[in-house]
Amino acid sequence: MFSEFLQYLFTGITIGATYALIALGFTLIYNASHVINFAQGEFLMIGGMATVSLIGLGFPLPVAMVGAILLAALMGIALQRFAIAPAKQADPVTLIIITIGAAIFIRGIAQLVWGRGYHSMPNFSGDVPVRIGGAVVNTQTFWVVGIAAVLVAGLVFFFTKTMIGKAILATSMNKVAARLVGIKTDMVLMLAFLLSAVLGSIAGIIVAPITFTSYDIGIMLGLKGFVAAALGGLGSGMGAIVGGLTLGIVEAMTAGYISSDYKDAAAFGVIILVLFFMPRGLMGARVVERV
Amino acid sequence: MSKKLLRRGGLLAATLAAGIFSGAQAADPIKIGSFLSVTGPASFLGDPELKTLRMYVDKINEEGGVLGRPLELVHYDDEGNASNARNYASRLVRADRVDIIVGGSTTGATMAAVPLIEQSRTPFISLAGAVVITDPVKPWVFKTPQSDRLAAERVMQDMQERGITKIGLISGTGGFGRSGREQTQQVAEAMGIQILEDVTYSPSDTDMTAQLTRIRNNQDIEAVFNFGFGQSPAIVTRNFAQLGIDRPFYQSHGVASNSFLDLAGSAAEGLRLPASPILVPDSLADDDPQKTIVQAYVDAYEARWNESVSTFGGYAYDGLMLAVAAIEEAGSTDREAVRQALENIQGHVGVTGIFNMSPNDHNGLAADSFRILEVVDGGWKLIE
Amino acid sequence: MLKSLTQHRLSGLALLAIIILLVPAFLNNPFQYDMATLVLIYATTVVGLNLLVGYAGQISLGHAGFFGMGAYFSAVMTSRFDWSPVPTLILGAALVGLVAYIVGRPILRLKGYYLGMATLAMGFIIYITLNNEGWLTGGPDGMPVPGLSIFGWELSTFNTYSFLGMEISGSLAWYWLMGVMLILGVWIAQNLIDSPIGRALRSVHGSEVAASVVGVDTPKFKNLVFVVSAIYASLMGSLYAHFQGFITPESAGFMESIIFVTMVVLGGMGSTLGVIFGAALLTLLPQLLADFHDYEMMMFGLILMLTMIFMPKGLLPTTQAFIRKKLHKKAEDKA
Amino acid sequence: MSALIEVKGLDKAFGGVHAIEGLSFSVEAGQIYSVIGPNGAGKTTLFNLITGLYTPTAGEIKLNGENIVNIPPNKLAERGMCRTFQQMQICMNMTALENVMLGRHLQLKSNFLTTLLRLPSLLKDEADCRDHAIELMKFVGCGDYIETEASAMSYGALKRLEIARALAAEPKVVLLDEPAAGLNSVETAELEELLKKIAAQGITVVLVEHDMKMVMGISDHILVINYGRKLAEGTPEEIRNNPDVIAAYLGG
Repeated sequence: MFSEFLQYLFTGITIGATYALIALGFTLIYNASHVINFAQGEFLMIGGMATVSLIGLGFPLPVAMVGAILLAALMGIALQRFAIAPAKQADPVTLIIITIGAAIFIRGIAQLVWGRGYHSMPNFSGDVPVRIGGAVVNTQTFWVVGIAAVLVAGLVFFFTKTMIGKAILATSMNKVAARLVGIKTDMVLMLAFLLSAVLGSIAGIIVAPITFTSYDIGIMLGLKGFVAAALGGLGSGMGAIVGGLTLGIVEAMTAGYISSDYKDAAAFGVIILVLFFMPRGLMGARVVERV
Repeated sequence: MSKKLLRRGGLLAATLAAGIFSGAQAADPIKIGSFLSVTGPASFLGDPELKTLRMYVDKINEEGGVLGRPLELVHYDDEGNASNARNYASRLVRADRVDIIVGGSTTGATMAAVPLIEQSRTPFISLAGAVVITDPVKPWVFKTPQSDRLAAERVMQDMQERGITKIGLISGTGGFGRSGREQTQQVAEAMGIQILEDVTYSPSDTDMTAQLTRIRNNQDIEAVFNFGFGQSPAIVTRNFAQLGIDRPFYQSHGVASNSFLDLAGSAAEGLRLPASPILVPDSLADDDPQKTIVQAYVDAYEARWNESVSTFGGYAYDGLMLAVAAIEEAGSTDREAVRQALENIQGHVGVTGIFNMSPNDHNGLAADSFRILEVVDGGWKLIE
Repeated sequence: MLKSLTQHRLSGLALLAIIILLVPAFLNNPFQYDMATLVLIYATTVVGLNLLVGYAGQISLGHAGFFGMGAYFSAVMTSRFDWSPVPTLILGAALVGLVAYIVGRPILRLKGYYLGMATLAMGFIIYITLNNEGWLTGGPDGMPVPGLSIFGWELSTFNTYSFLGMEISGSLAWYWLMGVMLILGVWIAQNLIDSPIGRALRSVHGSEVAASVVGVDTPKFKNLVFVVSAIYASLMGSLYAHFQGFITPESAGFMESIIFVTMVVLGGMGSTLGVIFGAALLTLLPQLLADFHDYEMMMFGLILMLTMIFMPKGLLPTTQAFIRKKLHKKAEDKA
Repeated sequence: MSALIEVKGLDKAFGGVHAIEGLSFSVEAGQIYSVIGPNGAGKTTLFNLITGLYTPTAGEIKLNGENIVNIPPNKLAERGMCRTFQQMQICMNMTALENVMLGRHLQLKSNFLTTLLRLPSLLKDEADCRDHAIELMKFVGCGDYIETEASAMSYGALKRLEIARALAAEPKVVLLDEPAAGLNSVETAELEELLKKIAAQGITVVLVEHDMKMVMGISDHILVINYGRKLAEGTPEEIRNNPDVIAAYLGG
């Protein structure tokens, strides 16, 4: 029975790590601009689809990956420059709708360029799964979890040790003050979107061998990422990771032990319950309202 | 800026005039209406269906049309959304005044349009699978794919031949999977097959390992049957292989396309499914009545679109050909006459099967129109 | 004179009534009536949602859940238990209101995106339930809904009726019925807004702290408006189900919720007439773009994005501000 | 006669930092009572505690002899307590008049049904409310702004508007958080007059203020806090001569 549990746990961690990466993308942009970017899932799609199509054109996997990440980065910048920046003063809900419009637009283009089919990508290292304590684990799982961990470590380093990272943090805390000490907040915003796009596209690439990829894969994954980010507490990096993993594990456990029919309902039930007791998510700042 | 906006508004108004306000015109061409899920979660159905319709409408027109009149295809994309389907059906019958409708990629889209189409008394050939579309029979509604019930029967017949009596069922929570699951449960009961595990996955799930683990750990299960469509069955297939479940594996006709093989890769090796002969034109016996017609469709489709065929495009081919046959038989586009002609079609050889319609059967296919295929060496093999 | 007329609180309502009366003159087939009727149904729904989002400033990303609950309550009760449609939809609205009341109390304590998240989760749970309980709801493939019969009249878009000696088609009858519903919906919404309750609601948006220190029981008012908007959605969901003749769980889905909110934001939050325009635009746009086939999705996204970037306050408020500025300038030029 | 507001051993900690620590004092009815102290002394926190926006970590607060800890702000308004804010809380989505009418929320008798159907009783009620609000706006000197959108008003006018809104609730006690901040000397003088007029109507005024000249001029009683603790208390005269206060203010 333990092997069963272990199997569910690994399944949950694999999906959860993906959710965590997407949630981190949400967090980065939220921190810099207080925008919830509903086009986050499209970065994932671009990552996966561009890699597949570049491989199709005969490029080796690493080159294709770099190309896809660059494309996503460009899109991140374009999204900030042409869609978010011009509407700076708009209401948060308006900004949400803008990002939804952007997501539909990107999807519409992707569908024209790459067609509507699903595409597969080979595992990075072989199709033979590994057995751990009676559970079977896809080798790609290690890539997903490993790369997620490396990215998280990189982000921690970036935000605590580099000048630019600190500038982003400062801007998220107080835009005016950041500007006063000479931080170019516009640049910072652009950087946040770029980073978020890079993160999203990497997530899209590493999960593509597990989930396949298509022009509309971003809708559901993006949504789950938002759920994970809110579960963990918007704006908290740690929260994004905890939220993502929790969501993944809850889904896998429910599917395994209770009812696969209500797997998603259970995940959504958990978030309502968490918010009921912790109105700012698991790790959200306990902010006291200033009046 | 304001001028630009105005101009944009003008464009919009022009589109409106062209689109919605183009009322009935002189009925010179025969209007074939269609609403398909060309985008959205069911795009793998709608996309080949639309390509097929376009291709053959062009072809028929080049060859002089039907009853000396050209065909005109009026098509809308319902994005897999049932209420869109209903609205486009309304547009087709009320604004475009089409003579016949060939469309409805999914059961949900089809059923949403049915009440309206029935009331408007327009012949309608659906391309969706569930048995509810034609059972009970609705006077104006026909369909070309075999019902999911037939698929379940065919699969379980094959299981019985292999001596399998206890199975695990996994299905998608989308319309196709839900209906298929229901039919499978009923057929299983009738045929004395026990379903020991019954698990589901949502169409957007990216990993079904948890569900399959439940099946794997039930040692009594002798075979596994997956009823679903889209990319999910390919994920199920891969997870199935990864978990090393060493038992016979069946899929439904919902994955009968070569792109499924591309997605599932070597994990698909050895699995079986019920399908139209469209995937194995070469394996058909030379005297098989479907051989030439299947071969011709496959060649034409692959040459025109540069991609491999799927069963789904075949449904549209049959739908269009049945419509043409009925109009020719009726000698006009008079709706009641066309409806009656459709209802009385006998021995119409299509790519999906041989259609024998009757007032009690608006599908007209028998279970033997499904062939059991097995994946061998990365390709399909006909199991006789 | 003109000024006092345009400033009267019901001038918008009068304008709306005139538009509704005039539109049929431009419609020339039943399909167009179909679309116009749908616009009216969605417009009434979002007039209710606007009370919550536009006036009280509380976002809901799960409102289609209420719409779907109303629709399914009517569908199930009238088709499986032969209930009469009109009492059913009223009872359905009452039940949905009760559900909203119970759900609203805990989740409306949440703020901003967290409230968005909780309502989204609520909507999803409703959707998943409708999807899974196929024995009752027909599952993902949906279920047929009987026509709307009022006092024994079955209102079908394919029939013709004689009314006070006039022949009117079923399509037109549906259009008038929903036109009256919209007028009624706007009138009630307007009454609510132009009242102490409306003021309290707007204050919750403006400054929740200020509202509470002058004695506004903010949780109560938030819950009240949540319930009211849910009732609007439920009633319209029921009518939608009868009108369409068939429903699927998608009508309760996440995308539908997003579309509702988009109608509000696109038209102009807090502008009752504005959100009606938003509803009309988003209902008709797919029909307008349908002929672009492959480019449809891209164009839809682009239009949505550009409109919100250049008209962040929404179509109507931005246009109004633009006209006011122009008039102001003209007046200045004269002086 | 017991005190109108009585605070005993009040304590408020934010994550280990004590913003208010062991504070006790009482406000007599009819007084103009001022709370002063250097920046960050905890004055606004104190107001937030009294008006129910924050929950104390320890201690008790009584209004008219009844404990009001854990009672939400709207219930306190029903008991006759109203306030303004240092960072003004004006509903910018409404007109000036509507903001003041909002203040009369508790005085209105409308219910849901009369509202939905817009019955005559509601209209009568609203008309009275409007008249009263206009009167109040004139009283605080905002008579020129009646139909103005709040978002279009000047800072000084908004300050007075907020006071009008607080008075509209017909409170027994108003707590004003830095009403003179950002006002010029003419405006401050007007404000001083206004506060006196309010007190003359029998409304107790509790004030947090930085403008020493004004505080000394109008207060009956002054409380000085520093680092969340009481530094001194007494009449303006006593405070002026208190060496601790002088030291604190001169940065000693």
